[in-house]
Amino acid sequence: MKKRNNFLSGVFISLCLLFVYAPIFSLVLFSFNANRSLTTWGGFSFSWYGELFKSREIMSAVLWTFIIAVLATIISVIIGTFAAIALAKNKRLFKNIVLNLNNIPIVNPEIVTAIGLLLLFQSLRLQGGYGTMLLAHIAFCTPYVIITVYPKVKSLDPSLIEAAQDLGATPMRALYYAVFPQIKVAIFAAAAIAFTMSFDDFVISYFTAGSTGTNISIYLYTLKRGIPPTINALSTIMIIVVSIAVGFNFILTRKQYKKEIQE
Amino acid sequence: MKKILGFIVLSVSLITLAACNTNSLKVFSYGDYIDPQILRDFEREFGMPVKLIPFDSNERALTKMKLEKFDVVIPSDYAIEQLIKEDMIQPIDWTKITNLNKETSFPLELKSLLNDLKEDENPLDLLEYMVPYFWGNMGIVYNTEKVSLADLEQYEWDIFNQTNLPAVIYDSSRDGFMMALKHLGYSMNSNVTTELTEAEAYLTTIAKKNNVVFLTDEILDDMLTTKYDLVQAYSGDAVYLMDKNDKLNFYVPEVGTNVWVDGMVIPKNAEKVDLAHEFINFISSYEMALANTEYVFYQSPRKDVYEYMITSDDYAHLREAYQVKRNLNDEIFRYVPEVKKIVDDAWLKIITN
Amino acid sequence: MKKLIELRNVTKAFGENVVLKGINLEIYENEFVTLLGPSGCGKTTTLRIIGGFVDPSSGEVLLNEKNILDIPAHKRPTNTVFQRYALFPHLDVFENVAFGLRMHSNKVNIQMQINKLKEDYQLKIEHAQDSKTKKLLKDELNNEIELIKDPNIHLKLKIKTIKEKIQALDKTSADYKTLKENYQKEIKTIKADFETPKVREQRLTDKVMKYLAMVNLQGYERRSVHKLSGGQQQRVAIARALINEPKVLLLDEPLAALDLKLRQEMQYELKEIQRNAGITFIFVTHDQEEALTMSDKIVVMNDGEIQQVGKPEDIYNEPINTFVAKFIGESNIIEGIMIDDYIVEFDGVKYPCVDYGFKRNQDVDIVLRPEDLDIVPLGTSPISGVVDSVAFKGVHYEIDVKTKDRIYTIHTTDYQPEGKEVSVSFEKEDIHVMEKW
Amino acid sequence: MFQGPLSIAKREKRKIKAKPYTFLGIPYYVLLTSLIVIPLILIIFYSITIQEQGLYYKFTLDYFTQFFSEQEFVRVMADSIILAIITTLICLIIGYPLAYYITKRRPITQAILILLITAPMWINMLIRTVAWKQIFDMINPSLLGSDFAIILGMVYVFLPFMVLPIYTVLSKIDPLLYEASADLGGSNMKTFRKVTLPLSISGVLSGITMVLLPAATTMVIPRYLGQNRVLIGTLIERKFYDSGNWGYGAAIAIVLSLIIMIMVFFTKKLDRNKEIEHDEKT
Repeated sequence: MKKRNNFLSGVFISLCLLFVYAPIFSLVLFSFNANRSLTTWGGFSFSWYGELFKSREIMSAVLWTFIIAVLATIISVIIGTFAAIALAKNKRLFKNIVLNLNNIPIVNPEIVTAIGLLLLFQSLRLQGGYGTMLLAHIAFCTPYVIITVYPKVKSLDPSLIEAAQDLGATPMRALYYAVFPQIKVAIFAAAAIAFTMSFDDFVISYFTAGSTGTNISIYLYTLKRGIPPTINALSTIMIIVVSIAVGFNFILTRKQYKKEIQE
Repeated sequence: MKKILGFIVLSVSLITLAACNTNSLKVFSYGDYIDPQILRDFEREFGMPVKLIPFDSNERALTKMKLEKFDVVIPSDYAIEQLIKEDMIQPIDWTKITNLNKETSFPLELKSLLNDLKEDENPLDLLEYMVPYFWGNMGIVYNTEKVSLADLEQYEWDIFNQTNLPAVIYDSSRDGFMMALKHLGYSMNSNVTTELTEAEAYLTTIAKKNNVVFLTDEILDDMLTTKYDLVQAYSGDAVYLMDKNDKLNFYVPEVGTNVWVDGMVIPKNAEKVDLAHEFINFISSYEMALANTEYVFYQSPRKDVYEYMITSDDYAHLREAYQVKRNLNDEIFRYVPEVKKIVDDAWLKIITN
Repeated sequence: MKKLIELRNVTKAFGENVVLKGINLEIYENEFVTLLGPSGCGKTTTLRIIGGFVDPSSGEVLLNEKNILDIPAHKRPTNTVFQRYALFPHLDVFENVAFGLRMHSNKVNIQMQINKLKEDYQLKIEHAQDSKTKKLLKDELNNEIELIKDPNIHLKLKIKTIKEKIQALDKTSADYKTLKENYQKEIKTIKADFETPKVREQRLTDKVMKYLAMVNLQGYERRSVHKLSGGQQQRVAIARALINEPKVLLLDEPLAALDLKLRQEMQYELKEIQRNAGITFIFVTHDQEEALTMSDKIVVMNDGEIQQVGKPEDIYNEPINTFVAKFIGESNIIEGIMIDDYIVEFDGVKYPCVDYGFKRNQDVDIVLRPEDLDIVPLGTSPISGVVDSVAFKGVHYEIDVKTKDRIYTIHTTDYQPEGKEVSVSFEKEDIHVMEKW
Repeated sequence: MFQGPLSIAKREKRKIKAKPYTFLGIPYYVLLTSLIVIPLILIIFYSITIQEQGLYYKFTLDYFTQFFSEQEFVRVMADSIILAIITTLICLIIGYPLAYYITKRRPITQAILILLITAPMWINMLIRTVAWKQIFDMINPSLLGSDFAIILGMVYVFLPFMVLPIYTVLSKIDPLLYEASADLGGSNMKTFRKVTLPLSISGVLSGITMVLLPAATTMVIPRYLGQNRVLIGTLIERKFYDSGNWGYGAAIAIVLSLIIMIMVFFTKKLDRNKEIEHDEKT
């Protein structure tokens, strides 16, 4: 009985994975297509990869997407983590107000956040560009950092900070040596969420980047002649990078798992 | 900790640097509307990087021009008219455009169009403010295997209403209403409410048909596989598609259509006015104009290039689309703000039907 | 004994909630002081004010006659054992204990040490009589600072002189080579004494091991702290707090989470540790037995006020009011009237007593400790009643005797059956008279 | 009264000396005010005012009345929300069993599977959508533009948002609970209904929110898989950029936001009810 269940659930999981990976497989396949078509096979070729690296627009869009994502992640993680620590020590009323406001961008459709920021930047006469785009990304990433890190901070024993200070650590060093190691996992999770959201964002970037800011999403959305196979090549490279990261992560997880079993 | 901080400081300063980097010629144009090689050549010759910033519609370009500074902008005729009216662009110094002669360099059809405009009851001298970049008209790209020329000649624009074949109407309020107004026998610059209402009703009936969708640039991809049999399209797009798919041909309805010209203009707040003129002059030379036309597929305003394109055997299969015939009722779009708002609102309702 | 800490009129309010209503307290060197009281009495707040975790609303806290309120927690010479130990879960036993040392051995702290040294010397220099000693002190200070900045400075100087000697050697002399080799050997031995990170780490390890041994935790250094039992965690917390060699160790109900047997063992051990370490312990508890067993001095607190300060025996035997009497041990508390010096009346009977100094006919409370009462045959004493309940408590029986006026609780080793009619007797020294509270 | 757990609980609430840390929140409070609260106020402001001569603004509800009188737009709003609800339900139907079956695997397999399911999120959303367009082009181009294509695309893109929170909650359920339930004679089905489902409801609800929200407002998927179909996100965008009618765009955004918030509020309420029930049981 149990075996059959296991088999059936295996089939289900496999089908889901097939659903998830079929389009990705097609993306990869057609990145090696010799002709421009994304639907008919014209022979094997690496030519789109050459094109990709020659295209200044795509490379700059990729680079900027990456820079913005990295910066937005770092800044929002720092701001959010510090805020989570401060919030845990604040009065309940204040805390509740802040946490509710923090939820606005989370329960609001992205497009509403986007036009809100657009209106803000325009009324401040801020010229749209990578600066406004970065601000916008920080604005929508930080709330996610807070909701990821805050519960962890709240669950900490408040006397840990006191203990560290008591043993001679300055308040900042107490944070660094006694608190951060314990919320590290939550901080990494928050960073991963922030990075993914920023890296993948379209709507908010589209509205706030002005006409000088371009990331991958905006580049693709405003492409005139459909999506060229260079994008498939780009995706393939991204998939390879992600796979390496995932593989690395997997090895780490396995090591940790083995260690836990041994203990 | 320190490393991270250092990285942040570095990146932030990088960003501000990039944001403040004004030392480039900023060209604002439709996406994919310039041969990038020309920009590289210009950079090499003048030692100044060119930053190409794409827009996806004239309306958006105008909104953004109010917020940001560009050196050269390439909008369409009616948008240029608006820019002139709103005092946002400066006159062209033709003495610096040595590669073109205002009087003799343009093909007859384009010249007459611009002259008509000058002599209109609401006169407009576009050449004072812009240097033509590309021009063309709007027509119907059709699948020669499914649609006969006879049908097109019989129904003209109404073919979209008559047929049940998969069809595409260009998703732009202006071009949609142009088609309707021309079919109904009115001016496409009409500001008569009854005429506009009639056009809206006509378009709504078409929009309710299941075979009609509203697209813009997607057709450039979709029509490679002849996904639709009838497509309302600009001549340049038609050239591109006919070049890639030999099932296709181009027909310009004789009841009249939109003849358009896109031009290079220099905003009043441009920072590099001289270099902007140099750029315009550079791109207007015979070699560059030819290269650009061959890359973008739109028709050049240079008489010599234009004639080469419609006589060369290499492009014989594209002649229908390359040749900009002028029919009696052809018009150029004018800037009529009060109509634009009505038409825009109506258009959103039509396409969401 | 020297006075170490003094609290002067310390008050604390959290919003509207007044927690401390003016605490005055003196604590001496090497004292084991217990703050005893029910929860919410302000004892923990008092401790946290001393530790620097809470600022008082008003009042002063003096350490060696100097106000320390402006000194943040991490610079105070106090260390704390927290109620639930607050061990760092991400560090093992060794690193937990080493935490304080590591915090004190780094650049920031070097600067702090220098500043402190400067302050100390500033005072000495100001007090110095003549300019000669002043100069001497200044040189001394500079030397000390150099030493803190570079602990190897003296050794380096030595090497320098040896090198100079090598330079000065006559290269043509016959024994040049052997002499040079000898000098180089000397340099090597000196270098071996250099304080390198490795040496420092070794010193740190030795010290940690010493303190782990002190709390009987040898062999546990690489254990993760959540794999320890409650008692072991407790010891880690103590070792961790002691390793910084504080002047005062603050203990916030450290035994509350342990089971009875372990608690009793730890009481004994704590007292041992305090004696060996020779430092002041301030111990917070609500458990009167703990307080009585361990303390040199008990401070009984209630409702933000100190009720009584004294040796355990005094507090037990001479409670100053009914609160203390009730809180410390079990008692029979009876309302009475002080007729005159040495005569007290309750339940309509006058008894001789040892108390005096009250007003005539003043209303008072009388405490009779259960172990001071005896059950005697019926009629041999003025108080008679019926045995109401009997409970065996191990060493003694707890017997309630119901008289017409009240129920007396009596601890006695003699068994009495329920329902038996008996009398209750006591000596005049057993009557403790207190002002009404 | 003098001892026991009460005193410990009380002590936890005591205020600790917090001053050195509270200032850490300042950058965030600045961010919260300037980049979250003020933009929201601006949207509201734009939606209820009309500019008259220079800097003079007049209060108006015209944008709202106009929106509700234009049935085409109301229908676009309704369509968007219905499509989003269908997408959410399908995501739930696929995502719940998927998350549940994953938790039944060995921990290491669980980690791999979750990684596999979330990894595509790192590939640009537009690219993933375009990949589906390519597949439709290959298999049956006539499906493009249909509700089916749009829903499929949305399910594809947003499925991980459903799986992740459910998985997180399910994986935290103490296996002892399953054993206890089996011990008490609960069948598999009964255990699932009485133990797993109630405990996982919070994950389900956050999954629903995380799918519903982006699905209702996506601009990308209807563009590529819906043949430029105008759904509510695109409508707002067009009102902003093509018509330059910011007030109208802001008004639509507010209506949309309110509808979504009401939906989220009710799902949250469902959650709270469940929690109370749960608390009472334990």
